[in-house]
Amino acid sequence: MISQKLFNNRIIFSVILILLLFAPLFLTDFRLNLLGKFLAFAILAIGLDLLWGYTGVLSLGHGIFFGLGAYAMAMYLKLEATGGQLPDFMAWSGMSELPLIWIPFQYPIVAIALGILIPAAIAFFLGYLTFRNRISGVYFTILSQALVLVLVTLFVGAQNLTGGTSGLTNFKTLFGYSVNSPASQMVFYFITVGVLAIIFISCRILVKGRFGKVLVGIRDGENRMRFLGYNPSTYKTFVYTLSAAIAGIAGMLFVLQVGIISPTMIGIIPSIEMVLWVALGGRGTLIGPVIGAVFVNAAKTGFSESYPEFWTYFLGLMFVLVVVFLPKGITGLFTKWKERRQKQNDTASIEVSKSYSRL
Amino acid sequence: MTEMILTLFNGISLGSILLLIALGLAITFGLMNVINMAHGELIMVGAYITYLVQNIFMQYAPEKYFDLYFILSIPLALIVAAGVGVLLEVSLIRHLYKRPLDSLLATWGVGLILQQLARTIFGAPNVGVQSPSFLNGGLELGSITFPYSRIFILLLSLICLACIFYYFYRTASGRRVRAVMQNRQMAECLGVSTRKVDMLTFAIGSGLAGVAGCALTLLGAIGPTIGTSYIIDAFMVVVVGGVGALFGAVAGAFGIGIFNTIFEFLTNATLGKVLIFILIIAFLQWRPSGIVINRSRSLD
Amino acid sequence: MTQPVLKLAKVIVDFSGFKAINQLDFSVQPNRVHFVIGPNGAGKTTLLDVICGKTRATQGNIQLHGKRELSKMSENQIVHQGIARKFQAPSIFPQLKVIENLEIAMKQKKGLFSILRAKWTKQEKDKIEEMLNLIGLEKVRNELAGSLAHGQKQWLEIAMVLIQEPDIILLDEPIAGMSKKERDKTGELITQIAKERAVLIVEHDMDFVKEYADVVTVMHEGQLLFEGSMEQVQNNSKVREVYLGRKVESDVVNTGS
Amino acid sequence: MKKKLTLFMLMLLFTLVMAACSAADNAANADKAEETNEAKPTETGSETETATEESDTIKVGILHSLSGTMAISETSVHQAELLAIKEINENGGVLGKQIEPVIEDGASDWPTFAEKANKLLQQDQVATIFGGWTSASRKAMLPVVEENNGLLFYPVQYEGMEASPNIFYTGAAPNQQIVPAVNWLLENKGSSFFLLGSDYVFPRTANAAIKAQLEAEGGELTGEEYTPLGHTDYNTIIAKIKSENPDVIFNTLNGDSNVAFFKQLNDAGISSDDITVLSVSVAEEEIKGIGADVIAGHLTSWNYYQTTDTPENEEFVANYKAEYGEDAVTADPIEAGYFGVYLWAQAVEAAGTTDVDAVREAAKGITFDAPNGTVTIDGDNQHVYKTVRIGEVQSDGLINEVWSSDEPIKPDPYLEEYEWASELSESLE
Repeated sequence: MISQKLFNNRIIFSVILILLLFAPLFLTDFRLNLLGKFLAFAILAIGLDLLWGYTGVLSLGHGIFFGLGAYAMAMYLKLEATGGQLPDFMAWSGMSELPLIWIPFQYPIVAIALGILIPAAIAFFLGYLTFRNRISGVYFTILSQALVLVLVTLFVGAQNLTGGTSGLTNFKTLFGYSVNSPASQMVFYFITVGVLAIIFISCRILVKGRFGKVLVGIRDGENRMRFLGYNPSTYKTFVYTLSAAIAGIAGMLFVLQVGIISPTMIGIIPSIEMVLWVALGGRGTLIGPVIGAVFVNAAKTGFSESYPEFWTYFLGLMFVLVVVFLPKGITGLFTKWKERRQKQNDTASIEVSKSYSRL
Repeated sequence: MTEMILTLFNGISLGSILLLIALGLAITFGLMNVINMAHGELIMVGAYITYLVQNIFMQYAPEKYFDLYFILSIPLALIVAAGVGVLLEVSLIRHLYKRPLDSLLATWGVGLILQQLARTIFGAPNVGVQSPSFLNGGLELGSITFPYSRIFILLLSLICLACIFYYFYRTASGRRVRAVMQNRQMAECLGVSTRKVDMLTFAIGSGLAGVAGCALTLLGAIGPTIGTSYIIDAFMVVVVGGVGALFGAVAGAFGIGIFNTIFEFLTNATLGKVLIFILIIAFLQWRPSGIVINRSRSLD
Repeated sequence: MTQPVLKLAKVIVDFSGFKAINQLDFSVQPNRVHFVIGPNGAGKTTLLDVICGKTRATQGNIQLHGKRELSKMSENQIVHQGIARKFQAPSIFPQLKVIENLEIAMKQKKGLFSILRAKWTKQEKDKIEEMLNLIGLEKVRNELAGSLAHGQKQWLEIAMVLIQEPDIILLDEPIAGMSKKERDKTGELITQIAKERAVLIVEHDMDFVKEYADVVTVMHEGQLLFEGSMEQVQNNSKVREVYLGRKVESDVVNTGS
Repeated sequence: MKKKLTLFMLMLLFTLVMAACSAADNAANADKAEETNEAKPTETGSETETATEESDTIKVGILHSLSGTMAISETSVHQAELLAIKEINENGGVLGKQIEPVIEDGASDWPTFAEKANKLLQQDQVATIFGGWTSASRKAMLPVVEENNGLLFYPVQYEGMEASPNIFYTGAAPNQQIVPAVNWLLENKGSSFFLLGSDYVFPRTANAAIKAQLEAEGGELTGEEYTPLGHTDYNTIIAKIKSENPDVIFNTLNGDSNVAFFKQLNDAGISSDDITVLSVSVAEEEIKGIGADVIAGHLTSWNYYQTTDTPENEEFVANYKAEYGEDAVTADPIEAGYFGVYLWAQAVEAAGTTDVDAVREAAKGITFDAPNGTVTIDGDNQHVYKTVRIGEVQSDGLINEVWSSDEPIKPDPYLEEYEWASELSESLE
């Protein structure tokens, strides 16, 4: 039974991976770029689910970690575009030389490292204090929103450093190659698929091991875990930090493919949307958030392209229906379906595997 | 000195606005544990009702009675918003009482739909509501002007607060509500219809949002996104005050209001906003359960 | 007399004015089944709480093996000193399998990095196997703990406490809600595990106390009223006075004696 | 069991609806299925490419925020552009073909503007895009239109300091709105200024220029405040203004904040007789939301008002009201969006093709009798010559012109003509 389940999951994973790898053959450049963006979101969703689905900590502030990663990459790209000169928005704001905090971002390796380290450090700092003081549940959730408000307001206000509401855009090259050419976009797509696969597999190893069981223990009974000798705040801080770092990576991949980052992408509303991806896909599974992120964003794009004036109705309705009828998300539907099929007819097992290949 | 008085008044005034928008939430979120992200849209309902009543008066009522529209729209906003709240409770939220975080997600969807609905009905641009003439101008004491509209909102929020306290602590119906919120099984055993109480409580919370929407027409823009600009502030107030404590919400609202005004006065609006949220984060580190703490004996 | 495993000296627990425990001196000897009884509100559960760190002592010392001071430690540190507690309501993890419940409970380094690196050892597997046999849940090891019967959940929790290999086990009403058969089995289990460690139990069921107690402590209003064997307790006039003053509790004592 | 089945059917139905949604848009179709199902690819991209060549319509993109916070302003521009397209189509279209608008929603989110612009240019192969409102949305679209060599007509006044070869700017450059307004105020209202704006690129850049101008021309700066976008409580700032007591408040607040500011200014007992506010982002449409009673008597600076007295405007206002209701008002950005479509259509006629390079070449010097008067495209920077008008808000919510430049002013996005601005523009070189 168990080995079969594992086998099935592995098949799903491989099928999806192969489809993603061959997607460039079927898609136009524009659509491939969109899919790449969705996959960057999927990476973030995995990290968010590690925190919410497994550890039971709901953060409504992951946009900010995503944003910090994205801005780190964008700052490097911007400097590369201006050839190390002062970016245009700084000049308007009356700056005459490159501010100190921009200097490290001239070097791509440093920029990438900081794009992971800065979100991780902020999450560690806030998480360490908050979890040590045993702030949990909705209090933490609101706290994470306050963090978003603080940082977004600062980002918008410090226009001379961050480009304000406009954010950073108009990039030209990365390592000397044009970032916007279809060829580099293809490369970015494959990098995203690769990173997604690596993060997915690593997180799977994490949650399947003893660590994952401890996380579930913390989710279902934090205080009981204390009396088993665990210090839940250490674990929560770690997962929060890890998930912030993953969000940072996702942000960097986002900027490479979308070519712009602005405060509208990192505020309260996107942060809530990120949680919705996980909820719709199915929290507490790793494949769920991936499906959720791609599904919700594809639906959003699809609806808004077909019905630009009414698409928010569809989106809102979708959230309501899925939450009410599918509390375990889309993956919950498949598990249910599979269970039913197996109960109904044992000989139908061939069909079941067929239905999976349609995933 | 005058500056200090004025800043203090502005702080109290901001606090009263925060209290008004958070009062409904303190009931639906604080007492019922429903994270209603559509609360902002219920505020919007109240604001649009005021707009509608104004238009009707403009068209049909003689000019000298025009100002009455505002007095009339307060109860009307309360009723309509409460009605929308009941609709929401019956159709959606009652299925989600055991899943508070899911209520957050579903009501977020409801919020999106209501916003778009407002856009379809009233158009995307802001609509204008003319303040009644008796609220124009202000009370002049020495060199300081206290705008009547601010004083009115302060009074309105205090009246709402008093009504709620009276209802919850002095009436039989209110006691039933408190009984259900504190111990559902026990109340059920004693023959209280928890279904009705849930509906009623949610209706009260929603209705208060409607009143807040009505009051906000005196101060700012009335458009489809009016709710989104207030909802987060409202949640902050409830959490800082302490979930489940009405008195906490009062302290939270005036605390945030006064500090925010002082910060803004000393620095600027952007920095003031940053500082107030940093203060909230720091405060919650110090008092993780808000100003007023509800003790619980259960392990988790 | 041997050195006590655990010694409380002049402990006070003050809940904003109400002293749930007042100047309590109390000690636990090794290898004994030690019951704590007393009327409601006597401070029995608070006593367990203050030992395991759930509640902080306002004043006083709690020492393990005569040297380590527990009152300043956090809950998880106290566990690692060798004190394990079972709560009144079953506190297993319903979303984990039986075997996984034991896996995370078992004595091991429980720091973040140790857990991240943790691999199954032969020793660990044997130990869990042994424990499953002891509580008779070897057949359901791969079921979710949430699907177990009430008694099974209680045993699983006792096993989770045992597998931490503590010096002292704190049990809060371990047989509440159990059938006669389950009670007997639990009693045997307690006798067996007391061979290697001290067991401190809060219990209301006097039959059960009488059958399995080595030492009984009676608490009243946050203080130690009397300590001795069950027989001595039953014959003590102070105890009778306290219990007979309260009708409900006195019934319990009567049926017990 | 039955319940589960219905549930499943419901879900299935839902997926079907979704599939149908995407099928409605054939270009989106193929990869829509791909994204949701990870399978079943059927490419239709090539089909669309040939379609643009052969079909008898010309596709143009309309890209404004129809949802989110910016929808309050952008929806009307969107409507004006559709009106212009309708009128052109009724008069035979362009190059004998009908114009087919492809509508997208920018959703008040700048990355979405970039994404949708990309979609319009690559997927729909539109001849041009009409769209944007905020500077941020324009800056988000700029690299996209440049990379794809597309066209964008941007209809809103802005801070200047930009001239992309792929963008036509039909709103006012700073020298067609802000600079003359400051001059006029210095001459007519007094010399002490208080600058109030939302905290983003337009107010900050505009105020930098205003400060330089004040310094050069003997004005006095008494204060400068910025509030976060969406700020709703102006009591504290009004208190600060009161204590400074300036002659003029130069207001660059955006959107909703204007409503809160004017209402609360009025409540504080400050009328236009005490301190005059001149706004550059408040037009007839915003006045409807603010309430004419609280803003009456204050000033604005634009190139167009609904009351502007030209025969073209009379017709435009009548048509707009006929289309969108008697209550609808026209305003500067609405008009700029409207005549932008005509300018593009003329350029296409002149070029004889929709090819971007040819259209851009043909557009140089093109003139059109717009509702605000004759507008001419300046070939050097692709902005337009426009007449500047200072207006005073009346109690009926319309704006009455109190001063106008007698002729259209040449656009100068980098403020090169002004001595005092040399430092500002130099820092950009």
